Amino acid sequence: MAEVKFGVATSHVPAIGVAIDNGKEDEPYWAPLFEGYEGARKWMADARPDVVILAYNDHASAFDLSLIPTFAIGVADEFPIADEGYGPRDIPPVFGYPELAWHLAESLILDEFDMTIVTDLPVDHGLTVPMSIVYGKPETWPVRVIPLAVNVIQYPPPTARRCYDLGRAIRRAVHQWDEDLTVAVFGTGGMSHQLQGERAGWVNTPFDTSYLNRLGSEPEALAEVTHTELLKEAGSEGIELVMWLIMRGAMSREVREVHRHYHVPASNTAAGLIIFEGT
Amino acid sequence: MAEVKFGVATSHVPAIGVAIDNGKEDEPYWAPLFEGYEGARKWMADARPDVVILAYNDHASAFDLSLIPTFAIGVADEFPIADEGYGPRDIPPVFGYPELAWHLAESLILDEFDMTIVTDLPVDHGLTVPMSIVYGKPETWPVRVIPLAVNVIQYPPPTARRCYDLGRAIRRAVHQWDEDLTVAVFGTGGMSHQLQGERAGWVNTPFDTSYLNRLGSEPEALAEVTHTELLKEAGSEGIELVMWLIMRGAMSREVREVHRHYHVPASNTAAGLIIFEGT
Amino acid sequence: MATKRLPQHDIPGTYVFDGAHHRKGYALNMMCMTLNVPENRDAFRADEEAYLDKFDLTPEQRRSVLERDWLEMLRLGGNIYYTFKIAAFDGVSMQHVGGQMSGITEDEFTQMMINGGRNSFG
Amino acid sequence: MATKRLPQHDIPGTYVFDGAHHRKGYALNMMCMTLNVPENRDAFRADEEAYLDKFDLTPEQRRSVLERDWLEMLRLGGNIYYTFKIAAFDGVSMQHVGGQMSGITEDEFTQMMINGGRNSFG
Ligand SMILES: [Fe+3]
Ligand SMILES: [Fe+3]
Repeated sequence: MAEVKFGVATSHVPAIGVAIDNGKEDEPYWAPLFEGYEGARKWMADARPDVVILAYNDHASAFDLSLIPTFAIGVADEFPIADEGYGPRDIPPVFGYPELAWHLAESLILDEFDMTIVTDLPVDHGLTVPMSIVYGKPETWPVRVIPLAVNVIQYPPPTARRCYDLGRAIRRAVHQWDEDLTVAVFGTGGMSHQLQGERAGWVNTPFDTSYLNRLGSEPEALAEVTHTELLKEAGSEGIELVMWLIMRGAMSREVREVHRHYHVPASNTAAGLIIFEGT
Repeated sequence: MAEVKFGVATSHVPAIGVAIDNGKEDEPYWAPLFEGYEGARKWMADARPDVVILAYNDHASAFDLSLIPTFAIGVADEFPIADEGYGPRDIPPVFGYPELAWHLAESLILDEFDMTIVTDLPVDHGLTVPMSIVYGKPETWPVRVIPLAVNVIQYPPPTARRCYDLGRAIRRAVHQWDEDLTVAVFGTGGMSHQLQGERAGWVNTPFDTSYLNRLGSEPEALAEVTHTELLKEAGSEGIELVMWLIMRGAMSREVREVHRHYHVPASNTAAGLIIFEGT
Repeated sequence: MATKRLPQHDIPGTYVFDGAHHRKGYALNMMCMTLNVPENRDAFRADEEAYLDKFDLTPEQRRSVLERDWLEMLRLGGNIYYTFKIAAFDGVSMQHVGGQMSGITEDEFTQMMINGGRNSFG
Repeated sequence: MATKRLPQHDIPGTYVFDGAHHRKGYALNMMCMTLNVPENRDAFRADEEAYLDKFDLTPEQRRSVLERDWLEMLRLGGNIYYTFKIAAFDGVSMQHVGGQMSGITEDEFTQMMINGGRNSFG
C-alpha cells in the first residue's frame, strides 16, 4: 500500500534557486538561510520518499490569464523546466508518475474535487525551488514528482478550508493505491511577503511564527483563516500559505515535527520551512 | 436582484445544427424533431431571459488532451464560433457577460467549487446547437451567454451529485447579484446515445423517458445515479446527462414543466428537450 | 502495481476513455485535433503519409488512420470525438462510422436509428 | 449594477488582482507573458515601441511600460508576476521594483528587508 509518510512546507522564492544555481549558498546574505536548510537535506537523505506530490503555484509560466485552473494535476511522464523570462534553470527535468497521477485525478474528481488534468506542464520556481532546497543539486532528481498547481495569483484562490480538504482527499486516494510507496506531500509558497504596491516588503514574523506553531497541532483552526486575513497579515503574496494546508491535510491527524527553519529575508520574503513525519 | 427563473435541458447533436444551417427543418427525416422544437421557440419568444448560463461540454474544440478542466467558466466579452473540422458554423458570435461571469467565478470558488476561469474560449456545437434550437436563426443572439464547459469526454466526468450541487451554488450566486436580471440555465447533451464501439447506436427510450419524468420531481434521486449506470443505460456519450443536473440544481425546488419533446433519432442520438419555470 | 483504480465499467462493445486510454492514444488524438485548423486539413489532404510523419504514432495507429479503421483507432486509444474529425475531413457520416464499428452498412445503421436505435446488445 | 461582489479587501498599499483587475490588465499582462519566449525578448530589446504596437494597450499602460513605472502598471491592471517579467528582462531586482513602488531606493529597500522587512504600514 502507498502511504503519505512525510510532509514538507517551504517557501519557494526564485532568488533561492538563483543562489543555489550560482553557488552563493555561503555568501553572507545567504548563509543564514542555507544553514537552516542543511537539516532538511540531511533528513531527506534518510527519508527518501519514492514520490513527491508537490503543491505549488504557477507564476505566469505554464498558465496565463486566458485560462486559470484552480487545481491542476500533472499526469505527464516528464515536466520540462519553464523559461520564466531569463532562460530555464539549469537543473534536471522533473519526471512524473502518470499511473499514480491518473489514479489521483480520477479519485479526486469522483471525490468531488474539480481537478484540471494537465499533460503539457512546464514547471517553474514554485516547484523547482523546493526541490532544490531539499535535494540540492543532483544529476537527476532521486524521486518522481506529481505537480499540483494551485491558483493563488488570480483572486480568489481556493479557500484554506478547500485546500485542507483536498489534502485529506489526496491522503485517501494515495492509501488506496496498491503499490508499496512512500509518499511525501509538499506545500509551498509563503511565508509572509508582499511583492507589490506601496506596502511592498511586508513581513509579519509574529504571524509566521504562530502559523509554524499551529500547523502541526491546530490545522483545523488554520483552515478557517480567511483570504482577507491572509492578505492583510501575510501580505498579498503570502496568501500562498493556503497551499501549506494541502500538505497538512494529507498528513495524519497527529504529526511529529522533525525540522523547522525561519529566516528573513530571502529576497523580499520571509522564508519558512517545516517538516513533519506521520504517526 | 437577478433570478434564475428558467431551466432548459436539451440535446446538442451537431447534425441538428447542420439541419438548421442548411434549411432542412422540413425534410421528412428532420420534421418530427423540429415540430417539437416549435413550442420551445414560442416559449422562448415570451420568456426572453437576459442571460443564459449554458452548461455544455467542449468536444475537442477549445480544449484538448493536454489540459482538461472539469468545470470551466467563460468570462470573456465574446466567444468565437469554433472550427470543429469543417469550418465554423455561419452563426453570430456569442456575447458574454464578464461582470456577472466573474461574480459567478468568484462566488463559486469561495463556495468550494474548483472552477477554471477561461477568457479564450471558442464555443462548439455543445453550446451553439442549443442556442439554435431555442432561438432559431437570428441576426444576433438576443441574450448574453455565460458558457460553463464541463468535461464529459475524459473519464471521469464530475459526478451527477457534483453537477447538481454546482447548480445549487450557481443559484445562490445569481441571487446575490444586485441587478434585475432574468436568468435561464441550460443543461445540454444527451439523451441516450453511444457514438463509439460495437455498441454504437445505443438508445434507451425507457431510461430517457424515466429521466424526463423524474427530472422535475425527483432531482435528488437522479443526482445519485452513478457513472457506471449512466454509461450502461444511457450509453458512453449519454453520460452527458450529468449536465442536465446543473440546470436542475439551479432551479427552485419545485418547478413547473412547460414543454417537453423526445424524438429518436437525431443522427445517432435520442434527442430530448424539457423546459421548466421556477415557482 | 495491479491496482484496480477504476470502478469496473464492463460494458460490452463500449470503450471508456480513462487515464490509460488517454496515455495510449495521446499522439493519435492530438494529431486528430490539428485537423481543426484549415491549413492542416490542406496538408493532410495533400499527403496523409507525410502529415502523419509529424506525429509520434505507433505503426498500428498510423495504419488504423490510413485505413480509416474506426474501431481499431478506439482500441489503440482513440477518443471518438477526436477520431471523428478524420471522418468529418472525409465527409463521411456518423452513421457510416457507427456502421463500420458495429459491423453493418451505413444504410442498415441509419435504418436502425430510425427504427429507434440499438436497444439491446451483447 | 453596483453589486459589491467581493469581500472588502481594504488593505492600504495593496492591489488585489480580482476579476476587475484581470479585465483591465488583460492586454498588459498578456504582453508581459510573451517575454517568456527568447525570440520575443530579442524583439522587445530591438524596438520596445514596435513590440508594444502588437498589443492592445491603453496609452497609459504603454507609457507605464516604457517608463518602467511599476506602481502605475499595477494601478492599470498589471499583475506583479506578469509585470516583473519586464524587470527580469531589464535585469533589475525585486528590491529595485519594491523600492520604486514604495518610494525608497533599492539600497534602502534591501536594508529594510535585512532588518526584518516592512512591519507596519498605513
Ligand atoms: Fe510563489
Ligand atoms: Fe456532446
